[in-house]
Amino acid sequence: MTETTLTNKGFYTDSPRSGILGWLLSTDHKRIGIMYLCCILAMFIVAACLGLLIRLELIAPGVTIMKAQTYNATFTVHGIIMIFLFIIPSVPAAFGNLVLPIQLGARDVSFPKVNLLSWYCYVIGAILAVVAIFSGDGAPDTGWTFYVPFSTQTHTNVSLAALAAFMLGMSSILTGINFVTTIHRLRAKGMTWGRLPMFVWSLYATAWIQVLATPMLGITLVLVILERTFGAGLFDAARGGDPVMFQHLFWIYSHPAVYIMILPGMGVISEIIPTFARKPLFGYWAVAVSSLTIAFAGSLVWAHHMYTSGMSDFAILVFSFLTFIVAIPSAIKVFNWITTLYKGSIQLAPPMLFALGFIFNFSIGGLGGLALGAAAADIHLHDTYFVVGHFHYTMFGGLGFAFFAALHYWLPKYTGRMYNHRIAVIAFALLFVGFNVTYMAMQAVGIQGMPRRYYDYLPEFTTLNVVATLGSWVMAIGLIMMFYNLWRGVRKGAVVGNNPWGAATLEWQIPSPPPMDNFGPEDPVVTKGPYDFKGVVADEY
Amino acid sequence: MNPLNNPTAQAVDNTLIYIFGFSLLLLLAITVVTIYFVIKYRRSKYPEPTSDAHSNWIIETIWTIVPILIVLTMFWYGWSNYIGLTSVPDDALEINATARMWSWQFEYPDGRRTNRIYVPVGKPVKLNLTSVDVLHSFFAPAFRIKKDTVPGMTTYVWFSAPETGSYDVQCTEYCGVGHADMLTTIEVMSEEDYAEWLKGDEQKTAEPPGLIVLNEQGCTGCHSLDGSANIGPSLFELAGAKRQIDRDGQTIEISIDEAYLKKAVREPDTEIVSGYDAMMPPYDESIISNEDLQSMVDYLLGKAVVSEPVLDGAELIDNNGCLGCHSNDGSTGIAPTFQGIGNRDVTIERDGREVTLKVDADYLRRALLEPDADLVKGYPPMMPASDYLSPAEIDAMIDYLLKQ
Amino acid sequence: MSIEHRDDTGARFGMWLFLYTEVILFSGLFILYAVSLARHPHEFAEASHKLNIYFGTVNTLVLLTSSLTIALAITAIQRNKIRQTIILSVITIVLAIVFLINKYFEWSAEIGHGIYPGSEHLAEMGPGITVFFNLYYFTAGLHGLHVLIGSSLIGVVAILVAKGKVTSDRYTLLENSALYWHLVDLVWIFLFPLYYLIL
Amino acid sequence: MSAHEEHKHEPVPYRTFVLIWVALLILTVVTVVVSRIHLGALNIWVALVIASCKSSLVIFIFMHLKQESRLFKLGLLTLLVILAIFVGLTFTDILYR
Ligand code: HEA
Ligand code: HEA
Ligand code: CUA
Ligand SMILES: [Cu+2]
Repeated sequence: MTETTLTNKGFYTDSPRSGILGWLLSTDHKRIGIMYLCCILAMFIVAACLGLLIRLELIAPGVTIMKAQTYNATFTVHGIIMIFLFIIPSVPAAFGNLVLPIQLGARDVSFPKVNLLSWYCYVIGAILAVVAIFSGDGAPDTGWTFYVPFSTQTHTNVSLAALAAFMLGMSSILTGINFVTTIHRLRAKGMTWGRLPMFVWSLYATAWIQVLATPMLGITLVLVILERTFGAGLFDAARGGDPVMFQHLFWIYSHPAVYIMILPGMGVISEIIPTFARKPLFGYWAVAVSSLTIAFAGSLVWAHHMYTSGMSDFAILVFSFLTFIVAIPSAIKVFNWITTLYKGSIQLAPPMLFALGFIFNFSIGGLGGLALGAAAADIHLHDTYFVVGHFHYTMFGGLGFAFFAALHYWLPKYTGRMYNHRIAVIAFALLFVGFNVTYMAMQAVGIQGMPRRYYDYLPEFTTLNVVATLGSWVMAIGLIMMFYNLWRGVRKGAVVGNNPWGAATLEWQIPSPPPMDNFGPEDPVVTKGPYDFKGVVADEY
Repeated sequence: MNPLNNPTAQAVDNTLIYIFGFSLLLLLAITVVTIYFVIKYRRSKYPEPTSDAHSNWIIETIWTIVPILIVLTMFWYGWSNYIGLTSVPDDALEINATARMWSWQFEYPDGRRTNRIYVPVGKPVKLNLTSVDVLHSFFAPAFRIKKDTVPGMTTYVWFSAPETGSYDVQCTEYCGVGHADMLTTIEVMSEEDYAEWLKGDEQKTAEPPGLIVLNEQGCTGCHSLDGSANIGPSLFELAGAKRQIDRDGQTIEISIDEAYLKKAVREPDTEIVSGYDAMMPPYDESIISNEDLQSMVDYLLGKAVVSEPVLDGAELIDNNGCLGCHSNDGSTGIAPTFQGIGNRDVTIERDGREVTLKVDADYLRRALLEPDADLVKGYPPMMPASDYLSPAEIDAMIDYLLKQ
Repeated sequence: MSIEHRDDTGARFGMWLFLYTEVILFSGLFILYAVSLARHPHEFAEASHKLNIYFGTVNTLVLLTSSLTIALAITAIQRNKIRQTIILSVITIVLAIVFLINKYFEWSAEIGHGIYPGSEHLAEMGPGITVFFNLYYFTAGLHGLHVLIGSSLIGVVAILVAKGKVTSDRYTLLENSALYWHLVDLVWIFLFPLYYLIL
Repeated sequence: MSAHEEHKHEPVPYRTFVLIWVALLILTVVTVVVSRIHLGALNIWVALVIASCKSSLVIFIFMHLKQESRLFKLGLLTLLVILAIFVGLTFTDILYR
């Protein structure tokens, strides 16, 4: 630690066990959070580079840098890592663990040991995933959706990958159980439901989905493994099974999963916007309830991924209808965020920039979702690059940006140091521009009819693919810049006080980085709402 | 997506335009308002917020109701147009499409198999889709139609092309290595060309009278002419063939001759080929005249001057989608190339050990019928067995390949 | 020094949440069952006749009784009757073992008849029946696994009770393993009629 | 909201448990008997109804749900609703295909 030295090192130093074991065996939510954060970032970088490779292959028709089989493995691994190892645990497991208990005024989650266990499940899952790539007869090549009958026939290492996803689901479930219980049982005195920060609300909704949806993925993957080992034929038409049933079971989890991905992001945004507008979140209850509605309605729409699968037209009618209903709560959130800005005192600090970027990208992604939700439109768009564009807009432009916003917002709290704002802004600009170029081009080429999961494409799609690839490079530069800047900030940024942003939730009233027991000897007592900024001043840094 | 004036494309485009239009408006509104607020209420101008309004039930209900209305219109528009994609005109020409790794096969009402779709202009076409292995999906962007092909299930799409031309078809359900190469086209022809094309193959098979009788009488409904099994015994290469038959109680072996055949037609139940049930109706003169019977028998015994339907190996290989994996030009992609296969040695893996042998007819036959038995070294076992082909067709293919 | 903080209700609630996940896990198989039943009702009826109803019924009674004993064990520990608690838990475990032995005989009988996932005899019996038996084996197998886990859990807790680690005012562990055991029972309550009894 | 206002349940008397157990046994016998009478499609529904009765006995008495706070009961309700949705919506496909 050079120049301005940090006097208190909070939970980094005062731990019962010192050294590496002090981390690996720690049941402290902050340390577990940090461990999650490191793994998740590593995973993101790996998968992101795979994304770059995908784009490189697609810079021109025909085989450019890899053959078909390699390409299939690449996007499969890219998808599996991004979904199960990056985006699903990203905000809940990393920032949820870091922030949630403190925001509640608790000293830890309800089941600290279970919390550690869930981290180990994550690590085991990650290891299995990596092993699956480099062992057996080749990396899985099923796409992250594991559709049967292909997944039961291919000779690649699908079973192991499925097992990995199973462990990761386990980890996600344990986190969910922990959060629901914590939010119900460990709120500090005076922390009424009406005073919960919106981040907590969104994690609460998320946790319920994690508990009630994830096991379905578990059993589905187990069935795939059994199919491959016994050839039971539960999904094999020739033996009285039904391939479409697999898709039902898979999406029963995987659609709600997309809300596991986005809800925590929305929570982050709902924290950042009020802070940097110094104004209470507009329509607190509307936003809180809309999180719960999304969580619930999200479990009603899974088959909108199956319009062309050969399922009944009646089902298409029902699911298309429900799909549009689920858009409403998201719309409400967007409107409330924007109104919060009205007559505020807005500071465009890096976290705020990412938050605004989130709103823009997520709106595009979500509105694209509406096109996909409409029966007729989806017939054309299904499994084209429009879908790829849609989910990158929602997952990367949505949750990804929210995750970066959270990094810029909370890292100073948990490291006690501030990164360089100018570089952060430039990085954001590059990332934002590059992002939109890349995925706008993908959506466009999708509308033209380019199917996804193609290593080779018809010549008429070339231009837009080149654009997308160039965009991904801009994005890459932006990202590298951002990571570099954050890293430098963590190492030797200016030391910050308790509350650099002038935020009103509990975590900003304790030292940064927080001490091991969060609040010192006696438990905190909450007397005001989470966005009541009267008398809150930002400390200089 | 070049806007086409064909019914299915219009149905989809209407929906797309409506939803994208609305989305664009909403997005613009949101973005503009946000930017306006961010600039107007920047902290340098307003160090403190000038209002702490934190809820207002009226506007909140408004912007709950409005989106509901908007999305409901979108939903209805999407659904009502979807109906158009499912309701096939009655006069539609029906073609059966079979997807397999990694090629398409289309079967016409007259039983002709092709690997492209040839249709007359302006005529509604209904494709009945199915798959023999994994999921595939039939996607014709120009017509905005897409439907998965599911093993053990028949799905369908329909379209109608107002202009002649060639339109791309892509596979949009991930199905393995060949997924991106599983392309074909819809060839829309003018009425005349289509009529020509239909005749096209008939000239090839100048049908001998005997065969015509067989077809007229519907014999071929139960008896195949190419050796493939069916309800009744096949009529493939009967001349002098030996058969086990049940004659009054005991099974005896006879060699097929004219007398036997005639008896089998006039009074089938007296001599039944072992293993088959007595179910064939007797055909007397009133149904099949003696001349016809004679020509039929001649044909079956190969006496008639038969211009056998020439089976073109090259065409078979093309139509059965072999080229989805095997190349003709020496490039090895998913599978070994056909170039020079006729005279080259292959190293194969037979139960673990590596064997090198010369390519010959029975090697090729094995490769076609039980591909996984002898795998060419370095290639994954993924080729489907071609046992759905008749022996005649297999022979034709092998001959062709050996000539390479 | 992460603050261990005692909250029995919380612990129980967490356990219930975990049970929910277990229910969903099994529900996947039950959904498949429902769908397949809708598609081949006759084959299913035929196949279920091949299952031995006596094994099924006996096992049902065994599990119900074990549920009773473990429930009684809770009352016992609440009343601070340590010996009774241990005895009751042990009985529960014994019953669990009886259940598994039963299953063993039942399955070996069926496997003897060449009925097991992936067997060609099963394949010959035609689509619907294959599905029925595969589902039956997977569901019952998963359930058997839970019986194993549950009983060993109870075993551990029983030991803790003996050691005085689990006492009349700190018995959440026992309560939670009991809850888990009841779940095992619940699953069987549905599994039994659906697989053994449908005509 | 901390451990101190932790209220212990009254121990449930042995008698209650035994009675419930008897009830469960009887219900089991009933299902078996009923299933031997041919009711066609009705059989499955009868079986399910009885099974539901049995499980609610187990849940409310054996598992002490009766004594737990409202939160627990709401949780269970949520679970059941979700399950109903999963099954119900799946059948919008299966039944109309
Ligand atoms: C974070 C993840 C995430 C999120 C939040 C969403 C959100 C939505 N998604 Fe998306 N989706 C995915 C991730 C996500 N999706 C993934 C990964 C896939 C592909 C999986 C695969 O096949 O590999 C997918 C695929 C997918 C499909 C299937 C496409 C296909 O394969 O054919 C559909 C179809 O209905 C769909 C719909 C929607 C809808 C309606 C929403 C809605 O929730 C969106 C709601 C948001 C808004 C509506 C915008 C914000 C509101 C406003 C701007 C105000 C104005 C709005 C109104 C007036 C309505 N998504
Ligand atoms: C959160 C989820 C997420 C994210 C962030 C991304 C990020 C990216 N993805 Fe995505 N992608 C998926 C989830 C995601 N993806 C999923 C689920 C699929 C479906 C898979 C399937 O079909 O089964 C998919 C599929 C997919 C496809 C379609 C493949 C196909 O169907 O044929 C493509 C094609 O362009 C693509 C590209 C990219 C690109 C270019 C990025 C880029 O945005 C990545 C940006 C990052 C970089 C450009 C690298 C920056 C460099 C670093 C961060 C290193 C820094 C180093 C130090 C700090 C030392 N992805
Ligand atoms: Cu066939 Cu993709
Ligand atoms: Cu979805």
